[in-house]
Amino acid sequence: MKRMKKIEVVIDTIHLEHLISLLENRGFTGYTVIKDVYGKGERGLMIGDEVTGVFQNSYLFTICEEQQLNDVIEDLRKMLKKYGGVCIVSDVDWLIH
Amino acid sequence: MKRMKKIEVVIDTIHLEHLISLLENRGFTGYTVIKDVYGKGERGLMIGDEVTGVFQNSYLFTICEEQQLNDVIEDLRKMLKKYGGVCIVSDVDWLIH
Amino acid sequence: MKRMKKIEVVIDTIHLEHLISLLENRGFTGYTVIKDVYGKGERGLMIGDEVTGVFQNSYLFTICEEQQLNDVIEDLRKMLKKYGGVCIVSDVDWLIH
Amino acid sequence: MSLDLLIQNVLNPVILFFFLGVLSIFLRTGLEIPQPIPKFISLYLLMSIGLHGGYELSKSGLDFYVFKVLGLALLMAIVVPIYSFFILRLKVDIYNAVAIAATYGSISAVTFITAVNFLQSIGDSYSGFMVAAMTLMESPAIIIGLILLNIFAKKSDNGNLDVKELLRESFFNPSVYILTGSLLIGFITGEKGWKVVDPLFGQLFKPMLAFFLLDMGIVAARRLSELKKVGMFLVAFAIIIPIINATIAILIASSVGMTKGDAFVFAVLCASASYIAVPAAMRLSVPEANPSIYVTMALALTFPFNISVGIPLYYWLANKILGG
Amino acid sequence: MSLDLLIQNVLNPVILFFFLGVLSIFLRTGLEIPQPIPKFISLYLLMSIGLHGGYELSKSGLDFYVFKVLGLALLMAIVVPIYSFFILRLKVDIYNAVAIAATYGSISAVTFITAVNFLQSIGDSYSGFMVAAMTLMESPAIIIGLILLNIFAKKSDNGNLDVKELLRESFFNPSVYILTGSLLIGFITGEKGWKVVDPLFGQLFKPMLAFFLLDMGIVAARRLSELKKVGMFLVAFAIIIPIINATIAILIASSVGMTKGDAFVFAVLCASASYIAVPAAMRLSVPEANPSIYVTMALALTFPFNISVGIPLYYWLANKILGG
Amino acid sequence: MSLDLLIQNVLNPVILFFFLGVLSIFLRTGLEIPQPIPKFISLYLLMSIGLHGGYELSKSGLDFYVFKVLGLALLMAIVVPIYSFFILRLKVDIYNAVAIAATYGSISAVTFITAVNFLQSIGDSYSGFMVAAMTLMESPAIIIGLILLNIFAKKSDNGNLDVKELLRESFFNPSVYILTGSLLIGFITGEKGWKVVDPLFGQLFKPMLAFFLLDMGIVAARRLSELKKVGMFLVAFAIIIPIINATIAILIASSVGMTKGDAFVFAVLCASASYIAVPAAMRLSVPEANPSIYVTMALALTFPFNISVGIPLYYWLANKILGG
Ligand SMILES: Nc1ncnc2c1ncn2[C@@H]1O[C@H](COP(=O)(O)O)[C@@H](O)[C@H]1O
Ligand SMILES: Nc1ncnc2c1ncn2[C@@H]1O[C@H](COP(=O)(O)O)[C@@H](O)[C@H]1O
Ligand SMILES: Nc1ncnc2c1ncn2[C@@H]1O[C@H](COP(=O)(O)O)[C@@H](O)[C@H]1O
Ligand code: NA
Ligand code: NA
Ligand code: NA
Repeated sequence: MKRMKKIEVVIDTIHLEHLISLLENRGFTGYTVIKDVYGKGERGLMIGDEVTGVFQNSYLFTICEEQQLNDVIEDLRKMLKKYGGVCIVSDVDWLIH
Repeated sequence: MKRMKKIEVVIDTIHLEHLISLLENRGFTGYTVIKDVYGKGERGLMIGDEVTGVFQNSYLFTICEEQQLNDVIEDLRKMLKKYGGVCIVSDVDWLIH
Repeated sequence: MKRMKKIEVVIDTIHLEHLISLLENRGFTGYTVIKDVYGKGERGLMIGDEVTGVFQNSYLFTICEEQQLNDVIEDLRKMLKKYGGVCIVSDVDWLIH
Repeated sequence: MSLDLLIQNVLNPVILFFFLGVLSIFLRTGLEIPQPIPKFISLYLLMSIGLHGGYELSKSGLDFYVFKVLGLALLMAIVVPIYSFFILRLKVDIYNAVAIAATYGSISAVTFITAVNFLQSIGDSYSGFMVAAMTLMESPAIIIGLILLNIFAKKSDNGNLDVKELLRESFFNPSVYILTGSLLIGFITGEKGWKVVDPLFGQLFKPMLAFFLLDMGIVAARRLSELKKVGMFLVAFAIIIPIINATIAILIASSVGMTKGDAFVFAVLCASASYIAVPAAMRLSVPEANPSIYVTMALALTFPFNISVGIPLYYWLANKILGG
Repeated sequence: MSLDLLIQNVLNPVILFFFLGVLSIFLRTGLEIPQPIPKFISLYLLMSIGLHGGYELSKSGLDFYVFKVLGLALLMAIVVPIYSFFILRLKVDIYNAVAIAATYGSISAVTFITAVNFLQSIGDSYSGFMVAAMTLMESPAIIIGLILLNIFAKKSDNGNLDVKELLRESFFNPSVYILTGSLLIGFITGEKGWKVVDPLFGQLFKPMLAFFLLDMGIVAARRLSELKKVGMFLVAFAIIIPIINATIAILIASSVGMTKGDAFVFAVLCASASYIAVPAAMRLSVPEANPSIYVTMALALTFPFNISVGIPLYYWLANKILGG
Repeated sequence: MSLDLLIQNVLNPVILFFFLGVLSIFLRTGLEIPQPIPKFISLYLLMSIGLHGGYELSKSGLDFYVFKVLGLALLMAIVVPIYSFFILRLKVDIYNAVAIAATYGSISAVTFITAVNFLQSIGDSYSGFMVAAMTLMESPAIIIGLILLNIFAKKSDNGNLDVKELLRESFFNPSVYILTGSLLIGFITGEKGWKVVDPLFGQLFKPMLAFFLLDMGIVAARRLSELKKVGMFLVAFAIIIPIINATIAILIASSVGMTKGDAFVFAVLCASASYIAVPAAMRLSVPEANPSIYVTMALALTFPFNISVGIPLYYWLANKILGG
């Protein structure tokens, strides 16, 4: 097993594509997405089942090296500042296979 | 980045509203919910796709200060005791934006 | 609260049943599943909304004792080697109720 | 019971799809109708019977006969859970007894629909306002159940029962609401309204039911694996109490002069058990009861029994007692 | 306005289901049409009007009258967001003014559909190519909004506006695309094609609309809790600007000799506000604006106003101005 | 091939919606039919053809001609994957060769449906039991594939092949099960049953297909980005092998005296490739093969080729060989 970082982001579904391109541009090769989750934060309730499609969140996590985290963190901060959302980082052990 | 606590709860979808009001009453301002997950625990299989709507779980997580965690933990324990479900807590770094 | 291990696995939905039987055979009594997530990894994009049902992932997590983790880890590694997917392990505190 | 009726009931694409669903689980084919399609079809079916019932009511109007039948429906919805509770207490703890009694005191809309479908296929008819009777019978059992619980359970943490919230949840649950609402809309807009909605809510009704029963077959058969948790006493209860309820219903119906078709439908309502509205309410207000027991009984035993054997049986009974 | 028209509009199952949805939220019944069913019905409705419009167009052909009306539609789609913007700037910051102006400059397809439904129910008619006018009016307001933003906002981080991407997102958003596509398919395949698709896209259209409006009622009423964020000025704007836009539209229509039915539909288009395509675009390109404001205005105020009071009002106006 | 046939096939709303879906991906409109709607429509289509086939069969009955054709169908389902495998081994590793061979040995129900739709639109007919032939042709290729694998692959970890589980998964997969089941229900309930289900499963069939093909267009075009993984040899294979299979099928059909309509449908079945049942089975039992290759070939190359050019081509061939 290898010590890695897990980055978790909740962001508007409408900005998910931006987030993914940001990660791919920084050389992230893997991620997992759960679409259409809902929640509440500074910008109020994201109802999730709107016909408008505007009040929906997505949840993404990616497992990466500490170095990759450091590379991307400032851009992530900027993105969240502009669009809202939440990002947390934690330590995990990755099962090498 | 700031050291925070991540609380994760799996609970019957039917009791999700209770859980959310509990959190909101304790001053939690943010959470994310994934509806209609399924699973297995002490009370058997939650099939998830029942037409009855009775055998469905939801998954909620919230990022909070350690103090908030301590405030809510006993009520959470009582709720899980009554309704079943599972709750875990871990350490995360929150990306301030 | 009790210190436990959280195992998270992302695997093809088509192999999810295998994963669950593996866990159940090893005496795991609880798990939670989120079906039909999507993502990207070594084997390319899992689009998630295919009519074929072949390019879909599922996400499973289970909270267990350290001992249980050790019992299952080698079989998990073999399974991921054969079928692809990702597995991470982390420390969590379990709220006893 | 004439075998003819049984065969006529079963040799119907709608019922056959139910059994196709059941068989699918035994053969482990992995066939499923993905959510939320079944929830959507269920909503559709409720809207359809509401609209159609309201339309029929707008044609026939309200008279004494209507109110008499509605009164009886209410009566049975109150009485059934009470006697069921005392029968159940012979073997079952108080929480499960309450939940099961409430389950059988309420009704199953899909069983009702299947019965109506059967009635039409053999060329018989019933009154449109029976939909109102059904709506009326959905909620009272929940209230009765919780009253029984408050009387007989020791007052530990049931004391903080929020009565107002409870009434709201009993009477404004989604099924009751959409049924009542569609009934009213059908009634208000009458013939003209029905013409607008008929192509979807009238013409497609039966084949949509076939679709839904396919799913019900899958869901019911999946539940069968939980049967060991239910136990012999409750398995017997799940088959016998519907027959008792139906018989009582037909006897009452005969004594007050209901038509044969209405008596039959009334019997089906009394015989059926709820697996949507009541379980949801019980899960919230009696979490101590085990849903694997009451849902399995209603869904995997009583429902299949009713739509295959029960419906022709009750029709045969109605025929015997009210005269062909 | 004649009360008759209002009642005729409201006593329609399609509209009543909208109010059933609204009431459901106030009674907290928990009724919902689970996603993605509403998205699917919304797609269905767009395909239906596209196909039907295309078919009608294939019968009538293209002539000067058609191009004149399309030109006017385009004009209003450009002018409305501009004057709306300056009215809004009296009280609202620049970002929200842009987003709201774009919202009201664009159109709501479901309002259009409801208007057409109303027209048919009172036995009046309109030209099939009005669907093309609607399609044409969906996107320009987005562009106008962003031009206004670029002119009036200080050039901080809006500088890096990707114009090409923006045009693509304005003109190839899902609604515009499926409308245009279905219109073309309906036009190309004509009578023969319409026969193929009619059983689903023609016959079931109205009852499907009833279904969809039930959901819209739920969604709109849920938004009402956000009304305090909107404020009195914008509440008034959400009711008054549609009436103004409709009146202007009818005056223009009258001056160029449009038929009464077409003038009415044109007025409805100008009066309606977008709650799908434009909010999605604004969310992407003007993240500083608050969607709780512009979506709530379009969805919880203007939409219900239009389908209940607005439609009969605009029809009455068209009648007055263009002569019975 | 007469250009007329090609145009007649393409100028059909059903096919045009497929291309609308394809174009949508190139224009990046973001249009999608959200899951699980496409899965549901796919289930609906299978039930429809099953029920209709069963009904037709109940009218025509079973005779020697029927069994002859079913036998030939079975034969082709066994032979096609074998010769495909050896052609593929010229360039492709054993795992992918197995998976691709199984894919092309099996059939695509939607291609079948599109062919039937084409046949009806030009006023020709086919025998109802061809649905049974299709059902029969779905699974054998999976078994053949795994037998080939067991013979030619080195016996590493394929040794622990669970034969019983495999047979179950081949023959009781959801598609085969629902097709067979609906066929039987249609057969048993005959005319009377068909009347019950016709409004949904008969009348709405073609426009539902339009809907589904819109989604197929989106899904197929999305796969096109994977084409570089497929490589020239396999791209050619995906176009040429269907033509070969169809030609062989028509020659056989002609030699045993099948009707022109049946021969055409038989050719389409042989020419089509599976993108649902077989990929799922291969994913489970040959995880070494790359699904991006075999799914892309079936979905993004063979399927579009067949429904646009293939179908009129095979019809033209059948006409040539079996005489107009
Ligand atoms: N403290 C939190 N814990 C968990 N999820 C959160 C938290 N704060 C925000 N979120 C999620 O992030 C989304 C956007 O947050 P915000 O931009 O603050 O409105 C919310 O809708 C939630 O789903
Ligand atoms: N050990 C565990 N790991 C992950 N999820 C669990 C675990 N135990 C229970 N759960 C989840 O919590 C739900 C309720 O648990 P229970 O009340 O124990 O039946 C289950 O259906 C699972 O989804
Ligand atoms: N680094 C990662 N972080 C998060 N999820 C991943 C990562 N790598 C792979 N996954 C997930 O695991 C699935 C299978 O991975 P793979 O077998 O590498 O293609 C992917 O489709 C992703 O959903
Ligand atoms: Na009952
Ligand atoms: Na407008
Ligand atoms: Na084939």
